Amino acid sequence: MGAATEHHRTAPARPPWVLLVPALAGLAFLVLPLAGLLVRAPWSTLPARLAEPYVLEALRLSLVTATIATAMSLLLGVPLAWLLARTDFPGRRLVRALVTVPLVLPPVVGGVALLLVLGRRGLVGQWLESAFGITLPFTTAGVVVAEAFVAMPFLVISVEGALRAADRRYEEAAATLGASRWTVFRRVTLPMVMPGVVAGAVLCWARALGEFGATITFAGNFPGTTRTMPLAVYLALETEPEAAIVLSLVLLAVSVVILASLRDRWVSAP
Amino acid sequence: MGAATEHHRTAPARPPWVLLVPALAGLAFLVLPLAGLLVRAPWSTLPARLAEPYVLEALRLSLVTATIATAMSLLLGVPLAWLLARTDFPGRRLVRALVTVPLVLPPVVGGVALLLVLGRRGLVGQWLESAFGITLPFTTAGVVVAEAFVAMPFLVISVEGALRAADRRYEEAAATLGASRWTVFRRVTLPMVMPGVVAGAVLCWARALGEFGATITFAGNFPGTTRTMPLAVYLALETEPEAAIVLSLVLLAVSVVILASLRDRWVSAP
Amino acid sequence: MTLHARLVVTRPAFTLDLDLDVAAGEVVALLGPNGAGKTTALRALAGLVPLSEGEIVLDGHPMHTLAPEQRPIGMVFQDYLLFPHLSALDNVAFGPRCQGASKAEARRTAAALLERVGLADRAAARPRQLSGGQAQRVALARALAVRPDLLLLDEPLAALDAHTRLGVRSELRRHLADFGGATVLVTHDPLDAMVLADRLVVIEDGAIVQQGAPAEVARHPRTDYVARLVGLNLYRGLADGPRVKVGELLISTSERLEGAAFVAFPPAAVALYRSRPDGSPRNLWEARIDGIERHGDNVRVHLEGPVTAFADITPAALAELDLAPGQTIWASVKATETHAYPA
Amino acid sequence: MTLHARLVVTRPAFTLDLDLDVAAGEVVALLGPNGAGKTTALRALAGLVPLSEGEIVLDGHPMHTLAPEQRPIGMVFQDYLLFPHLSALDNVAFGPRCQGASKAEARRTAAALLERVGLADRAAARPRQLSGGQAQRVALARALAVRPDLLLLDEPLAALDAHTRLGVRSELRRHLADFGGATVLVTHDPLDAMVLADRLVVIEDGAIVQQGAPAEVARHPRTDYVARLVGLNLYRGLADGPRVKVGELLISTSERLEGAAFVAFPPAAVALYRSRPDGSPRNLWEARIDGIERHGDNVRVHLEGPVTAFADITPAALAELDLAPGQTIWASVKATETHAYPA
Amino acid sequence: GSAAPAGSAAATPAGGAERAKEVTVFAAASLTGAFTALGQHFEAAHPGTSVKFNFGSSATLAQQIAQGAPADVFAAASPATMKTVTDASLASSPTTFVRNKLQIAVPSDNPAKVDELKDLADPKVKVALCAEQVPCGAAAVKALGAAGLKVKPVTLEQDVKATLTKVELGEVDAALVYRTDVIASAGKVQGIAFPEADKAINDYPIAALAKAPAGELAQQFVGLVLSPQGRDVLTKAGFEAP
Ligand SMILES: Nc1ncnc2c1ncn2[C@@H]1O[C@H](COP(=O)(O)OP(=O)(O)OP(=O)(O)O)[C@@H](O)[C@H]1O
Ligand SMILES: Nc1ncnc2c1ncn2[C@@H]1O[C@H](COP(=O)(O)OP(=O)(O)OP(=O)(O)O)[C@@H](O)[C@H]1O
Ligand SMILES: [Mg+2]
Ligand SMILES: [Mg+2]
Repeated sequence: MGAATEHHRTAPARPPWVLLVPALAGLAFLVLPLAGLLVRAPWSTLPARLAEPYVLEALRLSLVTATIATAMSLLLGVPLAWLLARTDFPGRRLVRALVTVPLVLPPVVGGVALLLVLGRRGLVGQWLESAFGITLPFTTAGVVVAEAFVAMPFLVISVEGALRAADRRYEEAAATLGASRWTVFRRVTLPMVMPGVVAGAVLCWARALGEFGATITFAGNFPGTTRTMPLAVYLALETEPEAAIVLSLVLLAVSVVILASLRDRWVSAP
Repeated sequence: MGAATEHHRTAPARPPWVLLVPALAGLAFLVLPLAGLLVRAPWSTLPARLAEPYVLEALRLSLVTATIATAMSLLLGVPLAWLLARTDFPGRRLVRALVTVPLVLPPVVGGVALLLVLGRRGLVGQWLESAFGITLPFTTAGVVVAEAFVAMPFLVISVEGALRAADRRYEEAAATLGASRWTVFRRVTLPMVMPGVVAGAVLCWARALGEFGATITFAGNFPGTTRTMPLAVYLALETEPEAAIVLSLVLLAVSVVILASLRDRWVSAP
Repeated sequence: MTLHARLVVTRPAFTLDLDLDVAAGEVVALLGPNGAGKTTALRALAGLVPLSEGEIVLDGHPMHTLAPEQRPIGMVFQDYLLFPHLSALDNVAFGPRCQGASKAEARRTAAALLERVGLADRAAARPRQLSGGQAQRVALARALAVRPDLLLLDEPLAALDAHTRLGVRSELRRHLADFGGATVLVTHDPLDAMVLADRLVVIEDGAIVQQGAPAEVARHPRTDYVARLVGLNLYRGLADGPRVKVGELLISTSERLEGAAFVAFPPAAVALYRSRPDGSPRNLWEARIDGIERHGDNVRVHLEGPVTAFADITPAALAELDLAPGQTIWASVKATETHAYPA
Repeated sequence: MTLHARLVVTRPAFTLDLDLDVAAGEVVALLGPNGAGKTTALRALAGLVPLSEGEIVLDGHPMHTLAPEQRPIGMVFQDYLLFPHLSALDNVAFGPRCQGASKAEARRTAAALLERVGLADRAAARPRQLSGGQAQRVALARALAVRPDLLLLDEPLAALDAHTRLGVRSELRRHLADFGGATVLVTHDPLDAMVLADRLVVIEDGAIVQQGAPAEVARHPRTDYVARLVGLNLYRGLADGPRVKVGELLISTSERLEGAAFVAFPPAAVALYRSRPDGSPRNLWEARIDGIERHGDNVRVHLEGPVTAFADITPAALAELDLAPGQTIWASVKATETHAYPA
Repeated sequence: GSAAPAGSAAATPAGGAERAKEVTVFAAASLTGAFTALGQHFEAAHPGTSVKFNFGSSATLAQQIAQGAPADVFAAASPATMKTVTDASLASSPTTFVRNKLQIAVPSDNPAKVDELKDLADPKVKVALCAEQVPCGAAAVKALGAAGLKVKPVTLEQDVKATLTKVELGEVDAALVYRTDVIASAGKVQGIAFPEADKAINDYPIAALAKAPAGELAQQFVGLVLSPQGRDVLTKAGFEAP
């Protein structure tokens, strides 16, 4: 009975069927359409299409703007999540619901809304232009703004969820050690909810990377400055669906590689 | 010195500026465009437009499909998140990155991918039709599928973040009490990460509610069966942009009211 | 650094109402049964639980209006609450960093403190890699590192092994003697309380039931809880000269008192007999054995009867008397072994 | 329900290697300094830490191949780990529910157990609303509720107050006597170990250093840790008839031995003198006072010199001798008070 | 419009063909207004039938038809998208039923004082064009080519409505859009016709699909669109007869 060979694993760790079956079904559901794209992809012409300079240009622009938009969302969104989860003010529930507005707004309408506020004749944009000479539409900065507008709520809401699930007694312990609320946030709260922040940042980055409607409406579509991959894909879809699939696959491949290589590193820390 | 009136509050609880300023900036950024829409909205004709039956129809369809899509995402997505966070299998990092695919994929391409797989001539759809007589495209069920495809990753990733942040020792304690992994999941893990699940469900619901590209591509745009609010908004933009704003505002108002009234109830439990 | 506090905390099923004065350099031990409100009192002092009423004045300055981080306190929590993402060293360095020390400086302070609690070699470990006792020692070091004016310790030695406990206890004493601040210490261990505290405050159900110097409290317990804590049998009765009437029983004592009084005697002073003895002890009663347990080298017998009492006897005596739970027996105490004092 | 286990757990800076046999109905107390590996051993038995090597056989069936939830165990964790989202009652009812009891049945079992640990009135409270001691009692009830074959207790009484401790301890003893399973108990409290355990297993640094019946271990400690635990001074030396050579010092003993031997004597047996005395004690040495602390009603003096020792003296003697740390002094022990045994 | 109650409509348009008579029309989004009106005419003329519309981008609709969508009629905004359907032998002999002509659209206050095509070449004038891949973009390239002008737009929009929105909101000073769009904007933008527009006319083809579940009715709907009554509705919306 010694089972000498089995010493090194204690728990057989087989996931229960009742979880495994829906999990695999869910996975298949999310991944199968990708398989459809792969099957349809015009593999023979793929190298030629990839070599076209506008692909690299659009890809670079997409990655850069999505990353900047994510950074901006982290900067503004994490404090906002903290405010919603850790302070109590009248109307907090309403404010929290308002944060989800950009999620629900059809992206094109979101773009129109951004134009109404930040456009040349917008409420704030008007003043930005006359005071600072800044115009956002039709610029790369505009792309970042549109992407951040659409993607930030994902970050805010998932970080808020993580903050609510965190054990607040560690924050109390930090306060008794003389830590100001800012220090508590920076040195205790944030590191403890890091997996939640990373999850939110991933959502935010991916959403920004795939963002189309608000970007084209607010920032327009010009090669080199505002034509991101999704815009290139959409236009390719109009004339040569094959090319659209190739572009989508490029975007996917790059984002999957980036996410697969980065995430475990961030997540494993705490 | 007695400060007799101040007895009942101990900590003055003023949030630090370094958090408050970016939080308010973030909030303004997310909410101001909404203000822009409100300013532009054609208030005088609003009641008349709202009375049109197609508005109510589209709204009802949007709410129903988004809710079913969220339920479906919960059913499949929470187990998937658990699988990613709690088990170890070769290629887990890749699988986790693949889950983000529908986020990055421009929704229209997502719709094409769904057609390629679940369409009448698709890889799986063909078989679904011949074996069960089920066709998904251009049906209300197709709307649910398109919305779930686009929205489920939000749920999966934010729940996975919450699971990673949770203290696993409680799960160990449950195991010593004889709880199977499924019982541990159901009675310990899930209640403890409930805020994360709620946050994920909110993201998922809101994203499904605002979903446009994949829906119009996979499910088409038929009044009554597949024309959700975002599709109605798109069509209104073609004919009367004012109406588009009204429709967007209706969608927003309803979702904000629903979220504001539901969330605290769910979140306050644990 | 004198602390003067009146702490009132109201909860649905529990009310804490406490006057607490701690002089500069004094160590007050808060004792009491589980759920008496000791942790609640410490948390109120730290500002983690709002006062329903009352005030906290440290050295003449009201402190109850300050946020926890503005109070000059150091606190050790009952379940440690070490930051899971920081190493032991960085946990200890956290406080000094918050007080503006440079990183290097804070780490130096922390390393010295870890050294003192005997954990220099575990400095790099994360809390989850520490054993329970190690974690508590790190928590202690973390609280000491902020050089507080008011030190709040919730069972700081509970998880330590006998050996370490001795060392940390002396270290703690030395540290407490060093700084002029006030210390409030919660403990269940009478020995810790006796060694570390200048004064004991015993609370039960949110209110003070007894306080005083350790020896005084030990000698004159006023509640069952305190009596058990110091290992005495205690009764409250009505004294009439050299006798105290406790329920049905008249207990002869060596003191002469009038009116309400306590009588106490150690379990070792109780002698047991199978049949009614015929000797000098004046206090004799029939009792039923409710339980028997080992107690150190001796055996502790729980007695039910006109009074509830413990008797400590040797294992040899146990074997000889052939006692078993449920049996009826005679118990006696010499009057000279009892100690009576006014209630 | 006999447990036979060989537990080997290898960590970067620590190795546990333990043979543990517990007979049916036997209670084994695992003692050892902080970080010795007690919790690790319990977690290995529970299957929460994988064995690097070894086996766990319960009643002839290998158990180390089973998942934790398949092992017939009950466990109390050092930091309780009560489910924060369940009431105290539902925490206790959790195990029975997992074993297939109906909701009502499980709650009835749970209510009965809460009653037993004296928490019937806190049944509806969430863990965060419980005091530390209350939480630990709920954890105890939760582990007992699964009627395990192997009960694993990590300091089950540490947070209990003296009064409750007495009750829970007797209750625990009764419960342990009731079921035929094996029990492994980790504790720092020698009293708990003596009262509850049939056998002590002392581990240090991952390995067993001594085991045996409590009285035997108490009488013949084999390491410093054990000696301190039971309150003795202990030395290892070379015996030559009635003397044992410990470092520089020759200690006369009442036993006659040859070869490696231990000598032990209680701190109370050490007498202190300001100047070299001229009397019968054969064992006399000059020592430096390293520390003085109260110890119960007495005072414990720490001595450095050819051997390190503790001496317990009365406060009166302390005052008379006017001792202070750093002072040099003479210490003596009568040969009849020492106790030598082979190492 | 043709709102059948949601419940009964859950049967796909294909399944409903025999029971209720139903025509499913896939039409370019720019036809939304005109075709909705035509649908009502058709239902009035054929009692007991209903017309269901699927409006979207022509390319998307073509994709859907290629993937087996149960469509009866396809009305595209460009011959190219119709070609993908005919190439797959899903329809034959499409007919051009309307044409659309470009105009210069400027904000109602015309801040850049644009009044002819060559003003767009001024680098100080912010111009929006449709992307080359969509019909209005292709037409714009043709028109500008015909005029021999080099215009540097600030954006190449994905469809004509997005281009128009930019003008409406004053984000650009001018754009090239269809006449129909200028009319639909109900005075929020000013349209300026220019002669080179005739060199860049966009044809809208329509066809009944080969495997149309509605069979005969599909042809009848195409007939209505091509009829004088249909032309009338379409010209009112700003389209030109072919
Ligand atoms: N957050 C809370 N909400 C409601 N009741 C609480 C809360 N925290 C503690 N209590 C209750 O208040 C009483 C006092 O608790 P407290 O933690 O102060 O006891 P304690 O003296 O520290 O006990 P222990 O020695 O067991 O740690 C207890 O009855 C406890 O159940
Ligand atoms: N997860 C871990 N990773 C690395 N080292 C660990 C881990 N857990 C414990 N250790 C180390 O292993 C050793 C044994 O720890 P263990 O918790 O078993 O001690 P213990 O005997 O229970 O001590 P205590 O009485 O203080 O609870 C300690 O040195 C501890 O620091
Ligand atoms: Mg407490
Ligand atoms: Mg331990």
